[in-house]
Amino acid sequence: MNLDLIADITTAILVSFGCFLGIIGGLGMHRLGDFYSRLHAVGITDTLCSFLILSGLAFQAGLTLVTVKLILVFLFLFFTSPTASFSLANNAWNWGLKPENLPVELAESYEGDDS
Amino acid sequence: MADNLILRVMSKALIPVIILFALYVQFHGDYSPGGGFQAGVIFSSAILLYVMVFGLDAAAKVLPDKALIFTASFGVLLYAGTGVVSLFLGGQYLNYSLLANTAMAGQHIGIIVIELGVGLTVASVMLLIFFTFARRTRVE
Amino acid sequence: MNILLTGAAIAIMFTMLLALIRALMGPTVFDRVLAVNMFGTKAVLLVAVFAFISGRPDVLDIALLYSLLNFVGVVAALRLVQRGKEYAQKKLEEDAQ
Amino acid sequence: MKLTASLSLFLSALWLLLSGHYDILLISMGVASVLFTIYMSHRMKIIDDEGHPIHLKGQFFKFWFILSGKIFTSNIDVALRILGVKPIQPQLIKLKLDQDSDLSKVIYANAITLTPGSASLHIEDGYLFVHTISREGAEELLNGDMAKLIPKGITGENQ
Repeated sequence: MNLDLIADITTAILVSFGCFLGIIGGLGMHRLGDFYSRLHAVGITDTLCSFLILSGLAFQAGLTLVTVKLILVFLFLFFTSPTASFSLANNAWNWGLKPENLPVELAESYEGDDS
Repeated sequence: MADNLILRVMSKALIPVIILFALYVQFHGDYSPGGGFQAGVIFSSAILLYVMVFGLDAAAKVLPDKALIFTASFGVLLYAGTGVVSLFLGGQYLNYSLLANTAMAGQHIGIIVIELGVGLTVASVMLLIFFTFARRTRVE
Repeated sequence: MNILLTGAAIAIMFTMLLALIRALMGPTVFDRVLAVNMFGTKAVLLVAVFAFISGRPDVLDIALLYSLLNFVGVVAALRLVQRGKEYAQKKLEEDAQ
Repeated sequence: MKLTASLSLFLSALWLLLSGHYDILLISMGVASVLFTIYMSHRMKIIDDEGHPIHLKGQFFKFWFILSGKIFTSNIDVALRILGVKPIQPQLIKLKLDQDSDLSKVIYANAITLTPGSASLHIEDGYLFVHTISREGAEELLNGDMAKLIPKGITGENQ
């Protein structure tokens, strides 16, 4: 009984914090200026947000095969999402999309390096 | 895209996992969501990833068209054959209960064989359609 | 506990809505694919939460599957974009000749 | 051969964890599935030490431990920047890739992408282009904090 209560409270804290981070990530999709900055907002929802929600659910499941499946979901997300992000960014780069809002001195030095 | 370093290394690790997951879905149709059709589609998505990373020619070597046509028709044959076998055993078409000594065991064997047939056909027909379209739109 | 999980599902759906708006607005095609990628990740989490709300852990298989297919989908979409660019360039060269 | 054995062990463990039904029929189907997967992977020629880095062993756990700490702090950092508590200053930097193997380069680039606030964009001539959201993050990467963590791969066997 007591143990159940502790597990419930842990789940509540983890899941609500995870959802909060998820909404921040969603807001970031709109607040950040250009495509390359938005990659970081997706980074939030892919890592800590999903970790918090899935581990919160794992506290509900206890030590069963369900927890193993939750861990597998997390591992798949954890390995595929940086790869997907990288190939997206790399495609955009090869396409010729330039980052915006760079500081002036850095943008100049970058132009110099590129040529 | 084969020169894309990160994609190459990660898909080398992921493709076996996707194939195993497809087979898991195939054989656990009676315990969890899934079955032959879904398994076939997941399997073909693994091959799709292989095509996109390593190219169409490498995939054509792994799964030649002739083998795909063979498995596509073999799956249909497996499905129809199970029905005909139950017909010969004195039941209706696709009446699995007669396939083994008890009705339960017969049902079990019947559904597994049928799902295997569906999975084989779906996977190979999906891939055949994909290969046909991919070859047609290739930029020389 | 179900109330909390329902709240979590609503929060996740709100995030999906934000991603969907970005996918519809996105100035470049890459913004759209990025938003769809985020939508997919959120869908995986939504399915996982739904499995616990409805008390059917079997549904987690779908979450597993979706997390794998999301990756394949993004790679396929990018391949299409790349193809489109190659095709457009070829067309331009042909027109120039 | 060693790699095939380890891959089949890994796949069998995955099957047992996914399945949850341990009767003779399903176990034998599992064996058949693992054998089929190994056969397909052999045909595709994707069993090598890039896809299955068993040589990394011990260094891997230390790496993940430190990386997860970094991911946690940088998540909070980026969340604060999105909420407007800290400023957003996008930076573009070029990092030298002096890792010796392809696998190490991949782990390095993926670790950078996994940490929110920095995303790798492009690999060219031994340089990695990285976009970061803050000046501090860029300086940290330029100091080589992340590069020190990356486990060593095998040289020579794959090109």
